[in-house]
Amino acid sequence: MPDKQKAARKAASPDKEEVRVGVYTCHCGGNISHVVQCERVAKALGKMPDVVVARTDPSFCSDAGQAIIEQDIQELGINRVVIGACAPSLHEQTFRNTVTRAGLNPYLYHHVGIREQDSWVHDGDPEGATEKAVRLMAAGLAKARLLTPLEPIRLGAEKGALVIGGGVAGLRAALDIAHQGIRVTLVEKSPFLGGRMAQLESIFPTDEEPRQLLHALIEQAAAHPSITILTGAEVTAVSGYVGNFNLQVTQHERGLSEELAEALLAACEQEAPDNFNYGLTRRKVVYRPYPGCYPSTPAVDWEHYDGRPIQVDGKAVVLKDKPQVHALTVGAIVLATGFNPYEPRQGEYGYGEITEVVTLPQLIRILAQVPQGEPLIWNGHPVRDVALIHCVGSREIEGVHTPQDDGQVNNYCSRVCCTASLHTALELRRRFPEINLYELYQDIRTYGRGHEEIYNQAQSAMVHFLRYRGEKQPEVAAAPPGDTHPALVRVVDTLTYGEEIEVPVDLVVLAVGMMPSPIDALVDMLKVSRGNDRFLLEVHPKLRPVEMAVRGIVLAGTAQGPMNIQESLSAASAAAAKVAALLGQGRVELPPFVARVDESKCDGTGACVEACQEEGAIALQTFQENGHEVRRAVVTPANCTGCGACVGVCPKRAIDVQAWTLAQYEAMVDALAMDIPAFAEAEK
Amino acid sequence: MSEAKTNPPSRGELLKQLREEHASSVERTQVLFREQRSLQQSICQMIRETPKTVPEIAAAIGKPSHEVLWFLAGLRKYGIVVEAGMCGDYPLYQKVEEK
Amino acid sequence: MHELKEYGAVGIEKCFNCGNCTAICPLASDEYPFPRSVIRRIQVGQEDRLEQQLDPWLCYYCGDCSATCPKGAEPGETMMAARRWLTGRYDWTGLARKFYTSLAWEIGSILLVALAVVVIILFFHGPLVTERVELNTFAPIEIVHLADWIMAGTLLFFIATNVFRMYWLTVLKDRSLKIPLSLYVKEAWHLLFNAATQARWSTCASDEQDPIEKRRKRNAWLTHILLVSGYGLMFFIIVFMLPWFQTDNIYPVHNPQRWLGYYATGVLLYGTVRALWGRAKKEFQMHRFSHPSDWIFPILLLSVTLTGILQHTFRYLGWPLPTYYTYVVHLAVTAPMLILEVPFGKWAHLYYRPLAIYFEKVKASARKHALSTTEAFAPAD
Amino acid sequence: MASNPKAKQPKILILATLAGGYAGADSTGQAHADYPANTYILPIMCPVMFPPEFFVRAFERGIDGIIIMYSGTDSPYKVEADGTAALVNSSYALMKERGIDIRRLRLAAICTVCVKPFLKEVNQMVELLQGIGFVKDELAAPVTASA
Amino acid sequence: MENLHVDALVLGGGIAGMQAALDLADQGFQVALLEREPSIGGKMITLSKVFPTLDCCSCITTPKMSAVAHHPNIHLLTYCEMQSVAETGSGFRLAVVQKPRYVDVNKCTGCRKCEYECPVTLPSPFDRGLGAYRAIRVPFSTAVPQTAVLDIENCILCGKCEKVCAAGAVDFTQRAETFEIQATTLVVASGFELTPLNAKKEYGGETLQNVIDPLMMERFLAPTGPYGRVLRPGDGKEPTSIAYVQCAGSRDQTLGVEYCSRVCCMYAIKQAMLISGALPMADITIYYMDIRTFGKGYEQFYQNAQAMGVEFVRGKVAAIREDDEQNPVVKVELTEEGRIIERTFDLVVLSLGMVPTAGADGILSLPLGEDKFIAIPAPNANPCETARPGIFVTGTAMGPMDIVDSIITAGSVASAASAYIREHQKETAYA
Repeated sequence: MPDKQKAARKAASPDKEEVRVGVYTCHCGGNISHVVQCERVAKALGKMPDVVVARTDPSFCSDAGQAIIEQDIQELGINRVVIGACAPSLHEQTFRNTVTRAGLNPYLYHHVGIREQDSWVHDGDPEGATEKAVRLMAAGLAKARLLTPLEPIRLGAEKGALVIGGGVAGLRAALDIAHQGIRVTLVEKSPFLGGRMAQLESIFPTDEEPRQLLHALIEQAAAHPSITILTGAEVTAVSGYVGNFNLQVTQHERGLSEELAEALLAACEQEAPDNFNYGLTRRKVVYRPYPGCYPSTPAVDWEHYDGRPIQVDGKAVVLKDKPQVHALTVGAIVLATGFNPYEPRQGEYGYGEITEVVTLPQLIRILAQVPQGEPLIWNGHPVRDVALIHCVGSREIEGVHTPQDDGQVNNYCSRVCCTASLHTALELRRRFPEINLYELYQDIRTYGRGHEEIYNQAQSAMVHFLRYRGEKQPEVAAAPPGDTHPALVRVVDTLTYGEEIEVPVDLVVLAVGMMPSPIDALVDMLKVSRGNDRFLLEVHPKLRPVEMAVRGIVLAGTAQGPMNIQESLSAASAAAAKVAALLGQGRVELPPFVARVDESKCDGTGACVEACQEEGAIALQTFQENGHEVRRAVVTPANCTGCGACVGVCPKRAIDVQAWTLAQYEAMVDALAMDIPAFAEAEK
Repeated sequence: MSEAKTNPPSRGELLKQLREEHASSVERTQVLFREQRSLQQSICQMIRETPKTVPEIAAAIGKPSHEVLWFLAGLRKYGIVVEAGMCGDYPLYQKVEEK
Repeated sequence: MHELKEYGAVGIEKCFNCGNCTAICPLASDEYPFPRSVIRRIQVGQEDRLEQQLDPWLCYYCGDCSATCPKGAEPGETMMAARRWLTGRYDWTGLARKFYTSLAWEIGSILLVALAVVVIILFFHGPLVTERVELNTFAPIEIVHLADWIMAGTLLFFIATNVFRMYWLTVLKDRSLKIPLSLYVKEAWHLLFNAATQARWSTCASDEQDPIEKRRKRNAWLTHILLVSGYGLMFFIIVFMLPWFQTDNIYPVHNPQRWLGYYATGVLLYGTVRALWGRAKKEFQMHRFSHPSDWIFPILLLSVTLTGILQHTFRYLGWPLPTYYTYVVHLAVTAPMLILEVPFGKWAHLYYRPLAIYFEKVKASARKHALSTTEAFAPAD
Repeated sequence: MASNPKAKQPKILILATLAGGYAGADSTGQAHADYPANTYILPIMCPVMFPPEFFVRAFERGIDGIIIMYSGTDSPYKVEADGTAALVNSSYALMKERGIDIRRLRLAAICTVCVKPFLKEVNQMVELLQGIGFVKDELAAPVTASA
Repeated sequence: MENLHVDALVLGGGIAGMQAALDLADQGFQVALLEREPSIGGKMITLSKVFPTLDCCSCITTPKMSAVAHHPNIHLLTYCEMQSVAETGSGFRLAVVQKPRYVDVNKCTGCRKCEYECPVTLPSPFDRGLGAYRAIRVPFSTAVPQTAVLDIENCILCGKCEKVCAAGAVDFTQRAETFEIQATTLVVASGFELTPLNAKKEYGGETLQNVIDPLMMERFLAPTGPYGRVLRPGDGKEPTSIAYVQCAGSRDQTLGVEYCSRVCCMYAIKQAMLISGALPMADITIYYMDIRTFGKGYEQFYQNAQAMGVEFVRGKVAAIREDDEQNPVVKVELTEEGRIIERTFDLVVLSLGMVPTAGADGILSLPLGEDKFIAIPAPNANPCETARPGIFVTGTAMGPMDIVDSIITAGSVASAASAYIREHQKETAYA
């Protein structure tokens, strides 16, 4: 394509040719134009120096809109492009591709956010918003004048991925990535795979056995030649970037040799709370959470093992944890760190105070321990009446609910609790036909395929429904001694015209929501962000729903937010597709936003080297020049993060971060500060 | 692909074929087109001088309001009619002056 | 809920309280937001609240609620069941409850009463005149009339006590209202008017938008009112004017005795056949879940009518024995119908319904009255 | 604006890191919150690239207030937290020399979803500037008066 | 048309199909995307703004449409209809008909001169029939490909378009052409339809002019909408009171749709918020049974709407009638109080649900679930595998879901399909 070559040549030597800027103000389908008067912005910008064309369009990101820009580049010889539109995080890449298609270097384009930071926050002040748009665009123009063509840094990418979390999402993601010929290391913190799903007994809407499904996955993963599974392991250090993350994984000793394992398991006497049963029961410190778990070798609960020897065959065996450190290099990281069930506050609905109050996950474990056909006994009483309270730790309202330690309330819906508690109610009905069941809910959210049917079945199974309002929660109280039932639930029932209804019960079940797993350390290491709900945050729910803002890190499953198993599987597979697309080629491109030394100005003061905190990013080197020895700073782009610590300290202003230069900022400040005669004139 | 000896039909033949195949739909559409044209003319006539609302136009030409609105939506889209302010809760429509 | 199911309710548990039934109902009001008001009380097991409700009686089962229910919860049928349940509640003897919840009890009692009638006649009948029809000789009119009066008295006793229970539960128990006696008198016309015209039912039809449905509903109402008129007339005639009616005189055709009798018989025949036909075909919403009690009453009534016609025909034909036999059968079905069905069975709605409307009106005007008096005494500000 | 000139507003420059404040400002937009329009947000990688002179220069050009919204200790850059604090301190020294009220430059740690803190910072600066006025008046005043 | 041989064939060019095609193509597979309409974009491109971010919808959709059109690994086939499918040893062979556009795609510049000249005006399905377009037209402003198409069934063959076209693109000699696509795997993304507006006769949909479906409201709210503002279609009045009737097309036995359509609560709340923006004086009431705002950020969105003054009333609307001024009157029980009200509105929106699009599943003879959507035999193991090996499903073809979930399932189907392709191609290579 001769046109493209010509344009590229032109762009390659911008100093020698005139700057021709195209300025594009997007209506964003009304999002911007409802507040900012885009035509006025275009008019004002059109009168500024170097601007060849200033246009508006309902949406420049559409195919037709992009075509306009391409056409301008090719036909009007535009060599700098400024676009005012939505946040750069959304469509900067879209337009980089557009200008590239038209033959222009992608870094000769600058994106100005006038939606999130203008029209959406100033809708009460259209005049102010319009003026602001003009100034921001003028600043963009000022920067654009100083842009230079750049090439991305191309690096080889490690064709391997790390999956953190060995629950259903992690396993699915690992398998899907491995299917694409990419090595996978799966790291699971606990000594066993399976995650939360293994703790369930039956899953909706198919009533399948979760552990059977899990085992199908685990078997495949364990047998796959490209998957390495590390249980009892945690990521303890991270460096690098997409394509080349360097990680340190610390793995606890399993503690048991294959031969001795069974004997040790049998001989062990020390006990600890069984967290597989949510602390309702106790188990040995040498343990298997459930028969058929993977790996099948028992593990040692290092947290609770007190170090005393265990007598086996007359020998005293002392178990020792010798953590092993693995160094890994991977191209991408999948976060499948899962969730924790919400732990109700002491006293919330009587939890922790009244022994008849348990959580739904606890109830599931309780039921798992009652043999089929036998009655349900709790605290020595046969259970006749059960109340299940929905939305515990979900849909909380600020000012109504007591905040948690971090001052926040969980104002999100946890998505699965409605169906899960109805599904459990059905299980109760099936096994204990005489039980009276009460569901206390705000809205029944059986949204999924086959879920409404579960609601219908629960109704047909004579489950009683009582509906409370978020602001007026039910109350749980211990019944006075001698009462027929140990506890009492009071609810203002909106279905019964707001009358208060009292339900005497033997068991109160709190359908608790989901909270993200405690992964603060990991979040800090990876520098990834979390949303207001504390779950990990995707870039954009529709544009890049499984990717995080840090390139090369993707999300799978409930680490991102509440999901059921089916949804977790989908999300995990979607994450795997992103990893496969990213690493399939074996190389990645990084933006060229790294420090660059102006050789003509640098005289080797070394201030930059002192200021730099990134290893191997900048160093002084000695050159021979015209017979003289000169010392100058030299940047190693792959190690430079582009923070600019070197820029501010250089007395000669000889170093800059490419595409983010100090001169550009000064020009932008000038543009923001100046009066805009052109704008004023255009108004006349 | 097709055999070499059968010549592709000429453009004229193809057009004739098209006309024959679609004779009935063309006839039906022509009836529709004539109705549309006369309705469009009477609407445009009404709002050439002063802008009017949908119910006003509908009452004047004796057509249901929703039909009139649909016509105006089309005329607006193709730049024949523009909105010209409001009359209470109803927008006013006016014919664009011909150049 | 289980109890109501014994009374024939279906699908109450399916109701998720969306309110569709109440909103579609042409008769429901803010004071009586049924069917849901009834369903909800049943769902949460508030028996005491339910037995104080007039709501079930205010429904005529047009079936719109059931037809449009998004969950197939059959609110109309629940209302029907609630009426049966209430009949059982009002009845202090406990018989009504037995009849509704046990088919064996109901049929057994009917057979028992029928048998009793046959036995009584067997022992006490007069001479059989076989040359000509002398019914009054076979069944001396004084005795029959006396039995008639005894029966009517018993009936009245049961009805009155049950009605009082109804009054106590639905009106007196509501302490929030003080009802001046004058209001009972003032609103009394509602009782008569509704008993006579079923005017309330006709609103079911008048609110209907769909013309076909409207016609169906209007026809249903018409059929019902014809049936009631025929029944009422017949009842009146045989209780109060039996000597005039049961006679061996053959009146000329233009005599009121003849044409009143024919009218009543005609509409009864038409009405019961239609009712049974509808139940068999299940063409209406209201006929899709027929409870045994819904069948038995029209069957009895039809049998009464048919045996009456037969007996009448035989008499005119001058066949003495068939006349006497059919007369016995006629009485044997009439008696249980009246004794059992009227105070304890389906036919109780004949008086509970107008009474409920009457109480509703009384309560409403009492409420209005209370409001106006408090307003009158409210200090002006 | 030319036809109906409003009272001139002070200008606030916000230098916001892409990993922190800039994303926070985007979140504020997504929440459709409201704040004054005389605020100009420029994305930066990390504030340490600016020498103190940059800020003084900006004030001299007519920027009345500057907020640096950085990511603090959550930054992807090792140098950001301490480096920025040091930078701001040396900038204050320079501002004092030039007679510029040091409250005109503020440092705030803003995360990607910090809507409320973002609004708080902006509104505080707006209020402050309403109180202390335009920077050009300050620069015009004799240095002795402020000392 | 030339025959094609691809790794994956995606059926349906809505958001799920586009995303699945992109995710497969990004992994290096050759993908064909088949769309029966003249443009890709599906239902999503007709929307105004999307929840919960309130991003302008075309800002999310159009770049994806553009990416599909420009992707080197994607063959975009619009206005094509699948006719038959045969299983071959190595995948599937499809007979596909390219319907005639009567416009040369390579010559047409999308200038719309022909459209302006065309004398026949027709109701535009893009605007749910409430807007107009011509017998020859570019289907909508952001269509991809940006090419005119002629509706021969509603054409008077006057030839004006041919005359005005500077590019000489109008071509009446075009005929339907059949060609063949061979694909290792098929991805069904055939999407959904709304439950019919007249599904519940008590609501008067289609007979009452001012009772509309939610996609109509989307068009009114979109900047390119038929009236350029929110007006009621009965008489062009700007509505000041608007009611939303939730579950008007779902969770109702009498409609034959017993499932929850998942999106209606959120789109109603979103539209309510957008209407509040467009018509600040308007009263908006949402009648609901259960509010189901279960997605990420959705509950907050619901709370925001409540704070903005949108009224939420629990009660299923039983019937809607019309008063003398064409105003719909809603009858409903306020279930929390036990009161029955009749309230008059200017406009009523029936929050209709989703039913599957008829078509693809039949030709592919895919078993359906009880809800008539394509059956997924093992949802908790392989959430996008159909009962036929090698055929996958994504988006709303597998049941109601919102855009976020559609996009996730598209990513998921890309993984499942690519694993299948690799496995299968390995096998056939050995064979």
